[in-house]
Amino acid sequence: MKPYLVASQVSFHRHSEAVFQPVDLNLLPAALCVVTGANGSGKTTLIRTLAGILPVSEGSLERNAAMAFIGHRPGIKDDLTCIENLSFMQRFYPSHPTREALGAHQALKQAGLGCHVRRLAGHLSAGQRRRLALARLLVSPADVWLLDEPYTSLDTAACQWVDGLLDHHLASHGAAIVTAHQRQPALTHTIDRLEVIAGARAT
Amino acid sequence: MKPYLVASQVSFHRHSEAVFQPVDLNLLPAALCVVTGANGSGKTTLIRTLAGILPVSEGSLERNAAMAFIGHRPGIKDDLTCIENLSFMQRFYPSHPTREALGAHQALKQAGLGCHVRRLAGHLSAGQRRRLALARLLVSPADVWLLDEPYTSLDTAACQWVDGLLDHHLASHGAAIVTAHQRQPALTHTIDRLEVIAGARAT
Amino acid sequence: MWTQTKLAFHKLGSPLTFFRFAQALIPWLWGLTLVGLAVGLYQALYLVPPDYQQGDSYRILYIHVPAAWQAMATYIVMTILAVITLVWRIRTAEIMAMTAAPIGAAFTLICLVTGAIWGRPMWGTYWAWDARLTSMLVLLFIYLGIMGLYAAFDDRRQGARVASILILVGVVNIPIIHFSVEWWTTLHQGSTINLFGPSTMDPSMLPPLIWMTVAVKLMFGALLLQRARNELLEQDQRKKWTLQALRMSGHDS
Amino acid sequence: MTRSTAQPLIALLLRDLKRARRHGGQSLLPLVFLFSVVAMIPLGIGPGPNLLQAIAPGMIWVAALLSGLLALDGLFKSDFDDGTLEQWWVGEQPVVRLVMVKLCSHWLITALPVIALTPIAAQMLYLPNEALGLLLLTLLLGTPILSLVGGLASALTLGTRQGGALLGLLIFPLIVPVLIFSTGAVSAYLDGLPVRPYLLLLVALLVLAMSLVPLATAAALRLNIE
Amino acid sequence: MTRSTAQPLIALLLRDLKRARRHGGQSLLPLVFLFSVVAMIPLGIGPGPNLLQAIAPGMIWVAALLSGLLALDGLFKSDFDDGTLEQWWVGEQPVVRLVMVKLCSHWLITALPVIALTPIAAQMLYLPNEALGLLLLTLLLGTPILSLVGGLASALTLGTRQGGALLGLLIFPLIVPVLIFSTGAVSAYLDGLPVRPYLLLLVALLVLAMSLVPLATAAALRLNIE
Ligand code: HEM
Ligand SMILES: Nc1ncnc2c1ncn2[C@@H]1O[C@H](COP(=O)(O)OP(=O)(O)OP(=O)(O)O)[C@@H](O)[C@H]1O
Ligand SMILES: Nc1ncnc2c1ncn2[C@@H]1O[C@H](COP(=O)(O)OP(=O)(O)OP(=O)(O)O)[C@@H](O)[C@H]1O
Ligand SMILES: [Mg+2]
Ligand SMILES: [Mg+2]
Repeated sequence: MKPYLVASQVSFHRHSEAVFQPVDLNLLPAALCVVTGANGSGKTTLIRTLAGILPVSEGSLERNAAMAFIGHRPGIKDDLTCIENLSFMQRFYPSHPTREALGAHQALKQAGLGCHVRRLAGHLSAGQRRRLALARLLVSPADVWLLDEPYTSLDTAACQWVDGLLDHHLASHGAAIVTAHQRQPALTHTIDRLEVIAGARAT
Repeated sequence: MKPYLVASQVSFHRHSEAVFQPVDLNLLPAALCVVTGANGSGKTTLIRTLAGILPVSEGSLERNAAMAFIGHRPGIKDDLTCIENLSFMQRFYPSHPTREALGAHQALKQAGLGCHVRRLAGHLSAGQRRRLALARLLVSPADVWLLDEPYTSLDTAACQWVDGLLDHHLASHGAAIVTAHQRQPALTHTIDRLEVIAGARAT
Repeated sequence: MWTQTKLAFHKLGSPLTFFRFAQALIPWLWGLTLVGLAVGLYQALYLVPPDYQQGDSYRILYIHVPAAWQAMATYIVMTILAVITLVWRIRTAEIMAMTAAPIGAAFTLICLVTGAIWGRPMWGTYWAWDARLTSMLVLLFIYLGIMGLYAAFDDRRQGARVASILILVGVVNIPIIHFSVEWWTTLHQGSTINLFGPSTMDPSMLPPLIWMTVAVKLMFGALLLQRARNELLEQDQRKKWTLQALRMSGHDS
Repeated sequence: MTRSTAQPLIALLLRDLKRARRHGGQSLLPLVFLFSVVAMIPLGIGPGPNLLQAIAPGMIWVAALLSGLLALDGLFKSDFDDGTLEQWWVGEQPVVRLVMVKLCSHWLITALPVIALTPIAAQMLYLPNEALGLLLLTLLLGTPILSLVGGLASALTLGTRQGGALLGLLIFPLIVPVLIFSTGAVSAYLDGLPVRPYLLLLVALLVLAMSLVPLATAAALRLNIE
Repeated sequence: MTRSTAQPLIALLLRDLKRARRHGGQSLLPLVFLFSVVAMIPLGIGPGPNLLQAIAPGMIWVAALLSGLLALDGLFKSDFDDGTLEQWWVGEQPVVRLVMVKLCSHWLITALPVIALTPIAAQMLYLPNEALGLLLLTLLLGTPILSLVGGLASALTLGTRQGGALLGLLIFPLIVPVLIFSTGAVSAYLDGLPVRPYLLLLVALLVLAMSLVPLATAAALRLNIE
């Protein structure tokens, strides 16, 4: 099996110093990699580098799959309703042709926002916002999910929903890289771990 | 001992319907009340009502103490540095005269941001932002802390720091109301619990 | 005494009482309005002699002036309702204040249009930045602003309260409209009509004006109650009292 | 007001000024506008001093207006979005005072630069010196009204999504008179007519706005954060 | 471009237009400005048709400029703040295309309304019909340049870096020539002078801007995202 993502000694430099220490990673289909590390160690920076948002400063990165990245700020417009936001995401983010995609309404229902369809996203609670952001994974599926703290603000039910999504994704040969602080993914699949260590300067 | 906060059958209405079911609460000095409930059940709304930001629609609320409220959006300006943000908070938020207050630099050091003092807040990592927001409790202390999901994005060390803060606050006759989903406060003091249930309409 | 008034207030404020009250009053108001308009228009168009200077064109006064007065009176009514809204939070007052705005805007527009039409023969221009004309135009924009603001909120009650603040601020414009002709003597003429004392106007020209003014007031009352009633029914479609009210007035369903 | 109650107000003012200086653009843009207009108009209509004189007050006023409007968007919005605004009701500080500080900083950031550069622009447009004094007076009286009215409008529309459109609808009726009376005063002066009525009017509007608007703005903010 | 690659672009365009319609004000404000100027100028300087004619192109151009500038702030900023912008580099869509869509929507939102109402304003200012055609032509050629240059400026000023504001300022002088050539063309026409040189210049500027600016903007965005 060809890996979706191969990183060797990847690092990103800011102000000419490495933000995190060089990382090696080989992401195969059906693999889940959980990235851990202290606050400010560079998890978000790493995941953004892997996503292609930040340039690789050293090392080499090879990306062979369609990716979906959901960060701390997931691009939800407060002045659009839930369904408007999700339909936009559905059309804007490329949907992998061989994976099954849900309609926007169905995805909202799955995310537990069935009765908030026409509510402005700016009026959602913190957890509801995150659910909306994650619902994007259902409407425009990708091979590799890069999720930066997906469990933030979610209640128990929603955390289990995310676990289920991940399980299903891995079962259908998807792969994922997830950062997490407190709640860790609880899956039936095995999980790899990657510890990020801050670069030289940051302490 | 006079309670800091007495709420009886308090509720808040939006679109003429109660967001959460009426709440009774009697917050004594040295008490910690943890508010739980599903996403969208109204925890944030309740805590904002108790803080005086939202008007009480029904029931009565009596507040006898200086309060500090730290919500999902803690009022950090991205275009100011950490120290500028914190010094502003120090001067803007009233500091209770009988409680000991730290200087801004010291507070930043305690929050683990000692080497980011002059970094723009917009360049902080998610956990660092939350630490900065919480550092406000050190520079302008209040009797009652209202903390909406303080553990969000924090790593283990920072979570323990928050636990320590809470413990110390309670020991000096402060009180706190805290919402939490995944990580719960782990204190030496006893903890009250309050379950928020969504109002009639919301499901 | 105070608590009693407050109680009476809240009683009238309850949707069902208001509905009954409106239902009973509306037909009477419309009936009287029609009578007043008929008499007033007949007198204005046939009985009153032409002006020695302006000929027949001055007859537009009988629409212009009542409309102008009503545009301002509507605003004052709204101001009172806005105070009630903000202080006592009575829902029917909120709804009445908000439904009055389009009516006031309509009267303002009528005043502006008739004034402009009249201005052409009198002043040789449709429009000038005279103090009264400007302040009247401002009134129209304030009405539109109130309507727009109310409509911009998803929560009707929140919208009504925010718009009430605008109503209270905008009320300073009313004395400006009224006294502008005294403060700055420019194009528009000053007060010629004094209902409680000697007017500088020919006495024979006065009665139709009184008829028209009263009729317009009644029309406003009818329109306001009707619109408020409809709005209340629409907002409360699913409430218990709505069914009760509709059954009472013979709309079984 | 004791030192301890004034401190938060001063902190707020200084913070807003610091952020404005850091962004710069907001107060620079209107100045650029002013000078490009000043430079262009003679090209468009020929450099007749009389004509330029007649246009000068209008142009300078439009620049002031523009400056005020450009900054209005962020007046309460940024504090609202990041949660600073809701803190206003947690503390004991009367909100009206905080509103006044905000309006004050808005005026300092937007109106002051335009006023400061008006003498130069006036020179370039051949405005006589006495008329310049009058123009400055109208600016000093009128621009605070702009800030007050603008602040109220942006507070009223804070929680709505139609923000901008409504803002225009609410602001223009209240501001157009200020513009008309201010530029009217200068034209009247140039035509040798009395200017007192205009100035009295501006003073009256300013006093009215100062006494009413902060209260209304505070109430509007409160209702909008619900 | 196949259907599947065009879809995200269309989605982006439609979303921006929907949000603009919802906010409204940004395109309404300049129109209100245009018409209040059109209504006020005759008051200020007397209703002589010749004079009004001379001012008309300048006023309409200032309204267009204003409209463009007012909306510039939110062009990339809102997408940057909420994380939509960084997604541009995750997908396979070339960023230059997305930039062009953004600029396109900026032009549609800000310039189109002004252009659409220009005939009415021109009528009110006694501009002869043939000159109106020319004015519209300069607007059609010139306003895209405004959008392009403005977009570059806002991309450069995106980050919180302090140099940004300065760079933005350096860009604005680029806009002044557009204004001068456009209004110059109409004045030349009214004076019976040849207009071709002006138009050719505008075309040259447009072509230059179209070919260079989107690339530069994309590069600037990339740098600011880091
Ligand atoms: C668009 C133009 C006009 C507007 C906006 C306008 C507005 C008003 C308003 C608001 C009032 C009521 C004032 C008050 O009672 O406080 C009024 C009254 C009146 N208007 Fe006009 N008007 C206009 C044109 C004219 C013209 C052209 C004439 C005729 C020369 C005229 C004659 C009158 C008269 C006779 C009154 C009654 C004055 C009194 O006794 O109070 N108006 N107008
Ligand atoms: N401004 C608003 N307008 C309309 N509805 C709102 C608004 N703010 C919140 N809500 C709704 O009120 C309900 C309660 O929201 P609240 O933020 O209090 O939930 P919460 O318990 O804090 O949830 P979470 O655990 O996700 O933070 C939610 O259903 C939310 O969608
Ligand atoms: N734009 C920026 N400019 C300068 N420094 C930055 C910028 N963004 C992040 N940093 C710094 O880089 C380091 C790594 O940040 P990053 O967001 O990757 O941390 P993280 O591991 O995701 O932390 P957290 O657990 O708090 O989310 C931090 O010290 C942060 O302050
Ligand atoms: Mg992070
Ligand atoms: Mg919450």
